[in-house]
Amino acid sequence: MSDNLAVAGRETPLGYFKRTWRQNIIYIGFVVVFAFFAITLYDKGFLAPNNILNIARQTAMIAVMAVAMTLVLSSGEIDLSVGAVAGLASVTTAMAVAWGGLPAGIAAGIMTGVTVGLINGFLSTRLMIPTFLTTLAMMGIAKGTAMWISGTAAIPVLDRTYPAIFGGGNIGPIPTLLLWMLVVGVIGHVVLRRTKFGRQILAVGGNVVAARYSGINTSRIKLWVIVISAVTASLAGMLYAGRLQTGRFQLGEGDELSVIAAVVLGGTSLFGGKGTVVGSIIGALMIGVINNGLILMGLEYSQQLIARGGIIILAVALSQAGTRPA
Amino acid sequence: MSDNLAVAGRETPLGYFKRTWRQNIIYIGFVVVFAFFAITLYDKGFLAPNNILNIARQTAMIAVMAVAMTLVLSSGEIDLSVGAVAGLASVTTAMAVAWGGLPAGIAAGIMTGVTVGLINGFLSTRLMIPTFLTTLAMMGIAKGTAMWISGTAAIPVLDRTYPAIFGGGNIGPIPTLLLWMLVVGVIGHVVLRRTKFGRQILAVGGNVVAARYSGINTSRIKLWVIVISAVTASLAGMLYAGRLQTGRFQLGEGDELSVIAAVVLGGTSLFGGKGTVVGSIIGALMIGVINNGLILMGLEYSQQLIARGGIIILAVALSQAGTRPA
Amino acid sequence: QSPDEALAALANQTLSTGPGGESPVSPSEINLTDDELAEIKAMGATAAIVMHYGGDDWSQAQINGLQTQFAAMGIEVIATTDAGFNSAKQVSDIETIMAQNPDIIVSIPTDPTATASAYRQAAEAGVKLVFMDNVPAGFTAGTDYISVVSADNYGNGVASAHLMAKALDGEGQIGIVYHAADFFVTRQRYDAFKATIEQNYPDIEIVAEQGIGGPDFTGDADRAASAMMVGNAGIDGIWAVWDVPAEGVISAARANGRDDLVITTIDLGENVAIDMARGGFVKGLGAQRPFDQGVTEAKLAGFGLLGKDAPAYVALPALPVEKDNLLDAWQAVYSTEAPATVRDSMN
Amino acid sequence: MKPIAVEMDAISKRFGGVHALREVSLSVCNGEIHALLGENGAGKSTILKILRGVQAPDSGSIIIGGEAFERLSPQLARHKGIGMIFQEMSLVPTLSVAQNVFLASEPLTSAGLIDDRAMEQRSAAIFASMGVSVDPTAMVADLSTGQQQLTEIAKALSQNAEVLVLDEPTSALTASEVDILFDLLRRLRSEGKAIIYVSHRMDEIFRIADHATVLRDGRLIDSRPITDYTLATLIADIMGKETRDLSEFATESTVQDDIILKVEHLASKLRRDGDVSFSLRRGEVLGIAGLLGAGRSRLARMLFGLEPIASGTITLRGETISIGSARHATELGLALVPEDRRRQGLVLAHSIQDNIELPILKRLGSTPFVDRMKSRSTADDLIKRLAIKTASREAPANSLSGGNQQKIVIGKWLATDPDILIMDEPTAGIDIGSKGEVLRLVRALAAEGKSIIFISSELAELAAVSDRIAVISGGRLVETIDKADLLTTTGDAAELRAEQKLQLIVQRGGNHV
Ligand SMILES: Nc1ncnc2c1ncn2[C@@H]1O[C@H](COP(=O)(O)OP(=O)(O)OP(=O)(O)O)[C@@H](O)[C@H]1O
Ligand SMILES: Nc1ncnc2c1ncn2[C@@H]1O[C@H](COP(=O)(O)OP(=O)(O)OP(=O)(O)O)[C@@H](O)[C@H]1O
Ligand SMILES: [Mg+2]
Ligand SMILES: [Mg+2]
Repeated sequence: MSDNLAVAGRETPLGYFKRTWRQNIIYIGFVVVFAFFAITLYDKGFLAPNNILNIARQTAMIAVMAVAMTLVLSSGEIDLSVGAVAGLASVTTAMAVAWGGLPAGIAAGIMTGVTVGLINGFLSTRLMIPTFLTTLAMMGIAKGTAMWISGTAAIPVLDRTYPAIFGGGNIGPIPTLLLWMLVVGVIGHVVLRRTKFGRQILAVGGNVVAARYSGINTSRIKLWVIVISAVTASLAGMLYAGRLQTGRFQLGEGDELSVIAAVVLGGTSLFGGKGTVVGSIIGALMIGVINNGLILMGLEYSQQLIARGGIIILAVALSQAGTRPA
Repeated sequence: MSDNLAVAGRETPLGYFKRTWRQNIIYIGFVVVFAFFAITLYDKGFLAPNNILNIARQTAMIAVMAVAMTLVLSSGEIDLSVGAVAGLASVTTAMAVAWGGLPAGIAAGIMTGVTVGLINGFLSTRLMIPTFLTTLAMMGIAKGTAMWISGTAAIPVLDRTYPAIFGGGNIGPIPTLLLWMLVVGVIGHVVLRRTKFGRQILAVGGNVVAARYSGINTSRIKLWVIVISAVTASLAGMLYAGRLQTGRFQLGEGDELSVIAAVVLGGTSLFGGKGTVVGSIIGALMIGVINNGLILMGLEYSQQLIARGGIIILAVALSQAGTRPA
Repeated sequence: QSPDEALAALANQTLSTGPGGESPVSPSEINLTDDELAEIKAMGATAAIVMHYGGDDWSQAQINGLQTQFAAMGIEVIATTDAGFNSAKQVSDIETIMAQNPDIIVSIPTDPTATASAYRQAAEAGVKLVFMDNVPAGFTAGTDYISVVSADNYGNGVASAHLMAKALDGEGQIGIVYHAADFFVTRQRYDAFKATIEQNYPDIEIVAEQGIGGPDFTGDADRAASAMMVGNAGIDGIWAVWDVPAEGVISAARANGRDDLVITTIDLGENVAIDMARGGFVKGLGAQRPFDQGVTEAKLAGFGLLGKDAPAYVALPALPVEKDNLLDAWQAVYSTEAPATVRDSMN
Repeated sequence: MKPIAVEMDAISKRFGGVHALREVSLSVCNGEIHALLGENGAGKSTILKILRGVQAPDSGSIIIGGEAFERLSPQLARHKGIGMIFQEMSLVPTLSVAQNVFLASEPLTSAGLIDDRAMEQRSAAIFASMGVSVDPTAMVADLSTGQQQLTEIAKALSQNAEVLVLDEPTSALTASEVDILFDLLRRLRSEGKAIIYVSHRMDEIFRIADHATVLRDGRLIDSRPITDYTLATLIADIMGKETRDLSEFATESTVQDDIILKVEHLASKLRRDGDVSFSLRRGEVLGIAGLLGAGRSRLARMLFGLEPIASGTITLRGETISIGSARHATELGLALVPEDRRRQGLVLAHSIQDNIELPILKRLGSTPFVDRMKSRSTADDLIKRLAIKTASREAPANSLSGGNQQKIVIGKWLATDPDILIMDEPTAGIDIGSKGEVLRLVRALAAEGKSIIFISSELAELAAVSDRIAVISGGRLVETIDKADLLTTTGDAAELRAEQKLQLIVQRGGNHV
């Protein structure tokens, strides 16, 4: 949101660093925060393998949604419905598993995402309603629907395989949630960095007119991105359902802010045209590490809130010290 | 978020309408929604003067914050901390009233806003941290602080004058809350439309580089806008405290989304450069009318959520039918 | 006194007292005669249900009980609202509902002080108020409102403490996941649990306490419980303030491979019931009787309509639930048979 | 007769109440460079955008390869071999140069992924073949306007189009880049490609074009081989009247004695090897010449407080000062017409009046309120004075043609009534008639005792308007030439010779190096 007059030409390494600090900030910040907790909490089990895996597990859903949100923000749009859609998908999946077993559950979860995504996309790209409004409206609709079809009750997932695949189990010592996060992250990274589709997303977000002039079908790109976001949110909902062996409308509630925060923290611009999937995942992990560390510190909930805000600001500000753009 | 190729020249009324539908959409939408409820709920007291005043009362805080948020979004920034700051201010005010009476309460409320605003502003304009991150962090800090200093308890306001001024009382038949909303709205409208400061806000949001090249001190403008937003949020918190005769950290929780929704619904761009205070207030009232009407209809909460989302989309889409930008 | 004896004693007594120190009356004493019922039906009265939070089985059962009984009394429910723990929203909800001039409002205040003036307006407009669990500040029974029906949250807190002690054989380390907001109902449970453990079980040590703020209470509880297990390797049990956070604790225990962890909580949700039926982590919980509570509230509203003298404070005793009495308890709580998911999990 | 590559038949297009095109026909042959001419707002860009498929005509048809279309889409046009360099550069600022060059036609690896390495190499090769140096890995947002224009050219060339449309490709280029571009265009012509070329620089038209089509007010005026035209008849066709050409501005010097601005050994923090010293007198027009990237715009930015200064002093009215911000600079009586009108000059979505109002807010009343009456009359004055073609001052800036946008940028700074006016490529995209107007204005300001720093890549106008010309090379001021030294004889021939002399000096980076 601030205007960087970046410097160009044949630049010095320092110059390069100065120009790209916003992309690197998250890595520095992450290391600083992690080191801080590793030192202050070394006797409280922060570095215990199990705790590290806990952080990964707790962060997985946010990270998965953050991957898709990176594409959404890169394309200059926003999706506020991800949290509610995750909740809805957890309910539809759980209900479908109860009704028709694993395949039905998976199909129901994915279909939820596709449906929501197409509605969001249609409203935004055909009726030209800003995604902020469509997805905000969808947030209410998805939450209401989830409450309605579940009667606001939790829908238990009794199937044994489902949780093993989605979020519950381990493969060897590695939680499946971690694998999901990695798989989605790698796919997202490759799509954004190395495919034509990803390049077009960045072009649409960077300058929609130029993209159209270059022969890019801008509304199709936006439609796809919106659908991908909804489907990914549904996947997150399915992971919630697997992890908690329950579908419930509240799962994922409020996640949209955490997800967007992770993405922005990772260096993606809210204004489009610039995005990094790896940064987003690190952003999500950083929030996870902070949440975990503050609880281990034994802070009260109110103090955690204050400290979390302070640490995020500090991490960003520190990584940036002395690199103020001219 | 969509690219309007605006049209110019000596235009026909239809052409003008087409070009400006996004500005007018909210008025049409508001009338449609209001008429819909007036007809379907005419026997349920929707049009009763008291109900109309209730809507105004319930909307006042959102509307007040929406006025400042219009300036914030117009300048190309965002403020996610308004809801939490309102909660914090309600607590500080209530505590100060208990300690030193009315003047202390007012001073504490205002000072809360000024402090928060300066911190947000400093971080954003000096350290160049995007306002999305600073104000998100501040949201946690403000909420945590409010919980902490109040011990998460409600702080009763026993003073008699305070609620009469802030939000509780009536002047003649008119609730003071309505007056506050009108006063803040008129000031906001005049500032944005008629003053040099307002022009500079829009220029900074429209093209920050061009604004700087035009000799505008862009970071000072942004700083001011951010401070104004925090102070207005504090005012909203003071109104909450007056209306409920209580300060509590939860007051205003989640309001940031309602406020931004009202502003965007009103036709202000999330990307800066375009804003209308009147639209934002109508946007807030529209949300208030929808909430009120759906409860009167006797819908369940889940159905209310779905219907609200649907109505917002319908209102925007209808007002726009046949006016697709070329 | 062993945990079992303490629990047995609990079954017939109510530990909470009314807002004015009133001693509790049993719901079995709240009855309407056929004549009275007919009289109420003839009134064509309307009612509104104003909830603090609608996101759990407890609220739904409560609403169910209310709707069932109101239907039997020929009273139309014209509005149901959910404030999401936000008192400002609840005040708005009450104001909005007043536009329809309901005869009855049944409600649970999110915050006794903040909502008082809105309830006061309703009372002054002649609306018959019946409260669940808690009463707005400065309200007196009989004049301002009809009655308050409590689920004996304190009693349930005590029950869950005894159940915890029973499952741990009276010794061990435990953690507490509480609601990080000054909310009457959850605060009572927390106070009761903690006091009971501290007074009765010197060998049980509370090694960790963590508040959660929501709105994702499951996720918050998951993170809090995970950290407790990491920070206190020897932890034996965790108490959660209601069933939704308890699900997060279950998930954390599962993820951390702590199959031996004991969880007790309050409220008989379907998921915790399944876990209990499977012999999982949840060894016991204190159940409220939300359906009966709703029915009782509706009846008391009828008292109000008739101008009949109502007791100021009605309380339903706590219901300690373990695997043994799970199916019966379900019947008692929800007035229906336990769902197949729970029944099938018993084996 | 060469084969017809593309034909546009009776194209009409309206924007609201504005008739941008009325039944205009255009036919372009293979192996031909076809100049499309007309004053600002004549409709050139509009018809070309229709050809490129990014705008739809209201009526008329487009015939490519014997196939008639009512309208094209960008994809279809591209498929049909139409490539275009847009006047308002259509680059994505957040992508690198190479990524922009190959946008939507990226080379892929065998795995189907984008091959960024190949893209960079091929872009580097294209730039090398053009004989210019642009870093393919640099972000477009970080490029100077000239470099952006080169990128845009490379992008169009990379597409290997059959019909290549160039809408004012040289407005930010200096003579040497123009030469390179022309060599390229001649080569393409010999390969049988059809080229449509738009420019307001008349000398370019006569050097390169085979055929000329002239539009005026959205109507087709004439279309003939270039050999049928003389400069005078062509200008008459374009303007609808006879106009005086540039040499006329070589008026009497109005330079006064007192030095208003003195700059010594100025170097930018972003480029520390710079060294600029000069002094500017009241009533003087100081021209600045240099190659692309020589640091002319950088000098302008330093003087206007937009770029930090590493070393050197600025003395204004005898006082040594440091200029901290553009705001400070305006307070000191400076004004800068920046080179990039879309990025630095205008809030595109805002109205003409709002844009003009920005730098003069201070003067619009002494209260915090804007004196809209005064603002309106200022805007109307400028619209009239600069002949800005618009329906009203309420029209958003981005609805104007490129040249008219440029006039707003000039206008908004004229309104500040500065003592020192810095103009960075002020005539880019401005038609020949208005250009005369701008130059006349500059001389008139000088006559009023104002001082002007005039940066331009078009040496003819530099020679015409300046009292002295400073040549910048590699961030250093290498030479200052008196106009008198350039103009040894009078008349048309001398003008050309002065220009050539100047170009020689610019190319060599100074006389004495
Ligand atoms: N998007 C638009 N909205 C409204 N009017 C437009 C739009 N684009 C062009 N016009 C109008 O159409 C007319 C023709 O504009 P066009 O850009 O084709 O001119 P041009 O010949 O390219 O001029 P220049 O030499 O200044 O670039 C102008 O009056 C302009 O204001
Ligand atoms: N706003 C800016 N801030 C910082 N650096 C910039 C800016 N604009 C351009 N540059 C960089 O400064 C270098 C020098 O460009 P400058 O504009 O000073 O030279 P110039 O001679 O005016 O060239 P041109 O005629 O192409 O504009 C450019 O290569 C570019 O990388
Ligand atoms: Mg043009
Ligand atoms: Mg330049």
